[in-house]
Amino acid sequence: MGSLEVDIAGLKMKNPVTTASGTYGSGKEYSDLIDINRLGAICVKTVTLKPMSGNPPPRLWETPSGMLNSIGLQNDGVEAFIDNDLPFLSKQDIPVIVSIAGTSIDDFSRLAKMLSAQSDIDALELNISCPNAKVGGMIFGSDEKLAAEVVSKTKMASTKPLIVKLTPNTGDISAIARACERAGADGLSLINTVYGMSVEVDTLKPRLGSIVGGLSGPAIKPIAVRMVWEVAKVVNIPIIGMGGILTAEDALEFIIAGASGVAVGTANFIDPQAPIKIIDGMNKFLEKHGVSSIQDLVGALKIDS
Amino acid sequence: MGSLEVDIAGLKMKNPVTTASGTYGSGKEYSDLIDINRLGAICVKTVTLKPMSGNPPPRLWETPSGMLNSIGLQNDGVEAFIDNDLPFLSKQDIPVIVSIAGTSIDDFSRLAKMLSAQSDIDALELNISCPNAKVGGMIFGSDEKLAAEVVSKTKMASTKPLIVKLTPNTGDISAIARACERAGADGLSLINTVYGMSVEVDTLKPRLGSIVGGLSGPAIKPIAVRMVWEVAKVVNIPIIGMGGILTAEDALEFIIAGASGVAVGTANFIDPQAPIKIIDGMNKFLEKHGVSSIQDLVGALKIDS
Amino acid sequence: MHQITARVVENKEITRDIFRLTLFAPAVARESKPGQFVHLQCGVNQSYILRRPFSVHQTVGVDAFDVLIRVVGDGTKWLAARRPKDSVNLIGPLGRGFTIGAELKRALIVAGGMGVAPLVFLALKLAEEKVKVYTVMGAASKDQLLDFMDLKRLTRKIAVSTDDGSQGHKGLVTDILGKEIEEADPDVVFACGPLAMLRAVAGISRRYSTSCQMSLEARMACGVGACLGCTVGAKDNYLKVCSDGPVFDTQELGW
Amino acid sequence: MHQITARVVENKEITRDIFRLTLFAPAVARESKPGQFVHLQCGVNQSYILRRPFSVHQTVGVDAFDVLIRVVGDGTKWLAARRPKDSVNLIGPLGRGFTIGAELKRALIVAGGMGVAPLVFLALKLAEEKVKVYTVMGAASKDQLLDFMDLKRLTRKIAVSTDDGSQGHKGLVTDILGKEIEEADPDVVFACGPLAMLRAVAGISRRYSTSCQMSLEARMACGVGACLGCTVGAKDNYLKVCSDGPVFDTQELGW
Ligand SMILES: Cc1cc2nc3c(=O)[nH]c(=O)nc-3n(C[C@H](O)[C@H](O)[C@H](O)COP(=O)(O)OP(=O)(O)OC[C@H]3O[C@@H](n4cnc5c(N)ncnc54)[C@H](O)[C@@H]3O)c2cc1C
Ligand SMILES: Cc1cc2nc3c(=O)[nH]c(=O)nc-3n(C[C@H](O)[C@H](O)[C@H](O)COP(=O)(O)OP(=O)(O)OC[C@H]3O[C@@H](n4cnc5c(N)ncnc54)[C@H](O)[C@@H]3O)c2cc1C
Ligand SMILES: Cc1cc2nc3c(=O)[nH]c(=O)nc-3n(C[C@H](O)[C@H](O)[C@H](O)COP(=O)(O)O)c2cc1C
Ligand SMILES: Cc1cc2nc3c(=O)[nH]c(=O)nc-3n(C[C@H](O)[C@H](O)[C@H](O)COP(=O)(O)O)c2cc1C
Ligand code: FES
Ligand code: FES
Repeated sequence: MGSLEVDIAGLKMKNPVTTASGTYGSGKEYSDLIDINRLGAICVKTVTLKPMSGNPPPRLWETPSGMLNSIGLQNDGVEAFIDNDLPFLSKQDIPVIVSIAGTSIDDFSRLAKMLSAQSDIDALELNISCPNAKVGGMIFGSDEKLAAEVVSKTKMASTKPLIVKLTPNTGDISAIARACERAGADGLSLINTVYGMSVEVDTLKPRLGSIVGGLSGPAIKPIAVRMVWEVAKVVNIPIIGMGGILTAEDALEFIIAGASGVAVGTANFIDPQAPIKIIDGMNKFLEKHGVSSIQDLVGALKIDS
Repeated sequence: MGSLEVDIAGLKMKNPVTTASGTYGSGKEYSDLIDINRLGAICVKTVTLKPMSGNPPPRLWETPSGMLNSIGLQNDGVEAFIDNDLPFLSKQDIPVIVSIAGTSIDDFSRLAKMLSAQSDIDALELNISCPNAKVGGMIFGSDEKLAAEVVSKTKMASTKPLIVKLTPNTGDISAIARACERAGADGLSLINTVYGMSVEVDTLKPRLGSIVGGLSGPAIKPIAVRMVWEVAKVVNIPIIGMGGILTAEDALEFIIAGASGVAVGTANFIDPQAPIKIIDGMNKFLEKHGVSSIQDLVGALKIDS
Repeated sequence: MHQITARVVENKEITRDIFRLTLFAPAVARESKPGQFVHLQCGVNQSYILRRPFSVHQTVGVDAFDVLIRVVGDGTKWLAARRPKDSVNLIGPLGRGFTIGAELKRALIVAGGMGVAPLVFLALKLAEEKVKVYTVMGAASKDQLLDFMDLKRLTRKIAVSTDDGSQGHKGLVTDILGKEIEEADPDVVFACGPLAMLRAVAGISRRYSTSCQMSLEARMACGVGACLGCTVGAKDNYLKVCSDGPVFDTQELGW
Repeated sequence: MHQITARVVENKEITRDIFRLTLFAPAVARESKPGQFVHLQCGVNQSYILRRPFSVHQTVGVDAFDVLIRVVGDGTKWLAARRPKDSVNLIGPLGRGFTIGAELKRALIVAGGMGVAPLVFLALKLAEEKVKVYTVMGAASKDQLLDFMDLKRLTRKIAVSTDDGSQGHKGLVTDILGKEIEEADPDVVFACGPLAMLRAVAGISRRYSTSCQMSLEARMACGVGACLGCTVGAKDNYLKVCSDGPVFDTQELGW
C-alpha cells in the first residue's frame, strides 16, 4: 500500500486531507458523524481578536453546482476560541490549523502571538482573502506589498508554521503568492471563495443580506485547479489546494496540478463522509497505479511539448 | 404588454437578447433550429485579420454546471468572413455585431476600418478578453492603460458603435471598465470566460490540449452578475451582460444588476431554443409585474439601507 | 445524530403536491423529539448541491419516521419521485425541538399551512405527558388542512381558519388566536408556520403574557451548526436556526 | 435538422450495460442517413450540462429510430433509465454520414465494439444499393458482438475477432483485416470503432490502396458546427467532427 503521508510547512499529516476554514466549525460539530481523527489535519473557522457578529441574514444562496455565503467571519473572538473550542481539539490526535484574520497588521501579530503560546495548535493560516468582511479580508490579499507586509510581521510574532490563504479575486495570484513566499510564508492555501452575487427577480432584491458573497463548491473547481497550477509553477513552498473538492478524483486533480495537501469545504455540507471517502479513494488510486507515495503525484501533470 | 425594446450604444434592438460571440458561429448554423430574426441582435464568432487555426484538440471539457473551452479564436480571417458569412447575415432583419481581436493595436484599427465599410454590420465588439489565444487576448483586457489605448485607437478607425468585451480574470474589472469608457467605448459586454483547467487523473494529463481554457455556463453566473453590478455602478455606457444565462430569470438577474442587454452563450448548446424562451419569459415577466418597459428594470436592484 | 442511507418505506401524495415520505431509520426514529429535523440529500449529480431540511413529522413504529413534503422546487420534486426501495441519505435528528417543561399543564398549538408538520408529533408527546392540548389551525383551504383528524383526536378543542372560508373562520389563524388563548388559558403557545404568521403569533402571545415557542425556517448548508449560514437575528446577536433552534422561545429572539 | 422532444417507444438492455433506445421522431427517422447522429439532452438540472451525441443506429418503420447506448457515465446512465412514455429532447439528424458513391460495387465494413452502432444502417443502405458487402467485426467477447445476426444477414461474409477468443479469431480486428481486404477486394472500407483501431484500419487500407471512410468521435458542445469545439487535426487545418464529419475520408484527415 502506498503512503499518504505529507509534510506541509512542517506539519506532519498522515494524509493530505484537511478541512477548509469556516466550513467545519471547530470540528466538534461533525465529530458525531465522522471520526475526525482520520483527517490529515483540521483547520478551524477563522478567529479574530474581538468577537464579530457577522453579516445580516440571509447568508446563504444556492447556485448551479455551488453556493454563495456571506457569513462575514462571525466568531466569538480568540479568547473564547482558546477557552471553548481548543480543549476539544487538544484531545484529538491530529494537527490543528487555526485560521486568523484582522483589520490591521497589528491584529494579526497579536493573534499570532496569543495562539503561538498554545501548544496544541500546530499551524496558523493567515486569512487575507475573505471576501465577506471589511475586517481582515481582501485588502491584504489583493495587493502584493500589503500581503508581504502582513506576512512578514505575522511571521515575526509567530512560532508556528505560517500558511497564507490566497484570494482568487485578483488578476495575478502568482504575484501575490511569490510576495508571500518572499515575506516568509511557510505554505500557501488556495483558493478562498470567488466574489459572486445573485438576485431574486420577483422582488428585485439581492439574495444575500450583504448583496455580494463568496462562491464555493464544484462550480469553482476548474478555477481553483488552474490557480494551484499557476502558483505551483512559481513558488517552492507547499500548497494546500481547495475549491469544489467532492471526491478523491477532485482532490487528485489539485495534487497533480501542484498541491501537497487539499482541503474539503462545501463538500462537508453535501456529505459529511466526503473527507473519509477522499482519503480512501486516494489509497485506492495509489494501489491501482502502483504509486508508492502520494508525494510522487504532487505536480506530476504531464504536458506534451 | 410591456416593451422589450432597448437601445444599446446606438443599436436599436427589439429585445435585449443577443448571442455570445463564439457560441453561435455566424448564426447560419442555428438558423434551421430557431428563427434567428426573433433575436434582439446577433454577435458572431470573433474574427481576426488573418486566418487562425486555433488550439490543438481536445478543446472541450465539461465541468460541474459548466464547461471549459480552448478554441483559441479559430477563424478564416476577416476577408473570408466578409465573403462567406456576411451575405447570410445581411439577409436577416436584425442588428449584426461583429467581434474582433488582434495581436496589435494596428490589427484592431485595420479590422475596424475594414468592417466599418460594410453597411450590413451594426456594431463592433472589441474582444480584448479571450483567455484562449496569444493573439488579442487578455493582455489588453487586464491592463487599464493598454485597454484605453486599444479602445481609443480602434474608435478612431471605426464608424460603428464600439462595444468592449471585458475579461473577468482581473482583480478590478471596474477600473478597466472605466478606462474603456473614458477612451470612448460606446458600450461594454461582460463577462468573457473565466480561466480554468481540469486534469485527467488516471493519465496525469490536462483535459485540454492547451492545458488552460475558459470556463462558461451556469457555474459562472454568480460571478458574472456580480461583475455587471460592480461595473454598472461606475460607468454610464450600456452593458451587455453574459455568463451562464439559461432562462429568462437568469437574464433578468443581469438586467436588474445593471445590464441593458444580455447575451446567451453556452445555453445555446444545451437548448437552441433558449434565446427564444428567454425573450418569451421576459415578456411574461413584464406582464406579470405590470412593468411597461424592460428599461425600467435596468439596474433596479433594491438595496436596504 | 446519525448519517444514514435510509430505505423508502412508502411515499404517498396525501393531497395535491404534498407527500408523506416514510423512511426506515431506526436510530433516527428512536431518538427524534418533536420539533427536530432531518437533513435530506435530494439526489446526486444534480445542479443543486445542498441538503434540504424537513421536520420529523411522526415516528412510525420504532424503526421508521415520516416527513411531510410540499413540492416547491427541484429538491422536493426529487423527493416526491422516490419510490419504495429507493433510498435517501439523511442526517438526523438535528436541532433543538420543543421544550416541554415538567410543570406544563395546558398548551395551545398554532399550525399554519405546512407548519403543521412537526406539530402532530408534539401533540402526541404532550398527550403522553398528560398536558391539556388546544389547537388553532389555519390553511389556504379545507383540503390543505393537513393532519386535521389527528390533531382533532389529540386535542380538547380545535379551532380552524381558512383563507377561502371553506372550513372554519374565513381569514387568518391570527384573527382567532386571541380568543382561543383566552379560552384555553395555556401555559405556553407552540407555533409553526409562515414567518408573517409567527411574527403575529409572537405579538399576540406577548400581549397575553403567555410564553411562546416557535419553529423557524432558514436556508441551511451544514445543518449541524458548523457553517453559521442559517442565522436569525436575535436581540443582540445571531442564533443558528439549525442548532440553537429550529425551535426558539420568542424571548430568546427578542420578538 | 430538427429539435424534437421525442417520446420513448422502448428501451431495452440488449446486453450488460448496453441499451437500445427507440425514439418516436418521424422527421428524424425519415431524413437520417447512415453515419449521421443525434444530439440528446440527458436530463435537466443535472450537474453536467451538455448534450451527448449518438449515431442513428437504425430507423424503425418510418416514424422512429434506434440508438445503441453503452453506459459509460452520468449521461448514458440517465438515458438507460428512460422508460416508455418518458421523453428525450434531441437535435438531428446531424453531420455528414457515409458517402456511397454511385459507382460503388464492393464494400468492406469494419466494426469495433460499439463502433457497430452506425454500421447496420449502412449495411442496409448498401444492400438496397446492390453493393456487395463484407464485414469484419471485433469485440471484447462473444456477448459483446452486437448486431452480429443482422450484419451476418446483410453481408456476403462476416469475419470475427474477439479479445478473449470466445468467437472467431482471438485478437484484434486489425489482425485479420488485411486478409479480408485481399479476399473481398472492396472499393471502399467503412469503419467505426475506437480511435486506435481506426488509426490502424486507415494504415492497412492505405497499404492496399483502398479508399477508407471512418466515423470519428469527439467531445461536442453545439453539435451543429457553431462552436469549433469538436475539431480533429487534419493535414493542415482542423475539421469539425460534428459538421464536417463525423464520417471522414482518411485522405481528408491525412491519415
Ligand atoms: C427546520 C426546517 C424544517 C422544515 N420542515 C419542512 C417540512 O416538514 N415540510 C416541508 O415541506 N418543508 C419543510 N421545510 C422547508 C424545506 O426545507 C424547503 O421547502 C426545501 O428546502 C425546498 O427545497 P427545493 O429544492 O424543493 O426548493 P428550492 O428550489 O430550493 O426553493 C423553492 C422555494 O422554497 C424556499 N426554501 C428553500 N429552502 C428553504 C429552507 N431551508 N427554508 C425555508 N424555505 C426554503 C425558497 O426560498 C423558495 O421560495 C423546512 C425547513 C426548515 C429550515
Ligand atoms: C458522433 C458520435 C457518435 C456516437 N455514437 C455513439 C453510439 O452510437 N453509442 C454510444 O454508446 N456512444 C456513442 N458515442 C459516444 C457517446 O457520445 C459518449 O459515450 C457519451 O457522450 C458519454 O456520456 P456520459 O455522460 O455517459 O459519459 P461521461 O461521463 O461524459 O464520460 C464517460 C466516458 O466517455 C467518454 N466520452 C464522453 N463523451 C464523449 C464523446 N462525445 N465522444 C467520445 N467519447 C466520449 C469520456 O471521455 C469518458 O471516458 C458517440 C460519440 C460521437 C461523437
Ligand atoms: C460557509 C462558508 C464559510 C467560510 N468561512 C471561511 C472562513 O471563515 N475563513 C476562510 O479562510 N475561508 C472560509 N471559507 C472558504 C473556504 O475555506 C474555502 O476556501 C472555499 O469554500 C472553497 O472551498 P470549497 O469549494 O471546498 O468550499 C468559507 C466557505 C464557506 C462555504
Ligand atoms: C465554445 C466557446 C467559444 C467562445 N468563443 C468566443 C470568441 O470567439 N470571442 C469572444 O469574445 N468570446 C467567446 N466565448 C465567450 C462567450 O462569448 C461568453 O462570453 C462566455 O461563454 C460566457 O457566457 P456563457 O456562460 O453564456 O457561455 C466563447 C465561449 C465558448 C463557450
Ligand atoms: S446550517 Fe450551518 S450553521 Fe446552520
Ligand atoms: S460541437 Fe460545436 S462545432 Fe462541433
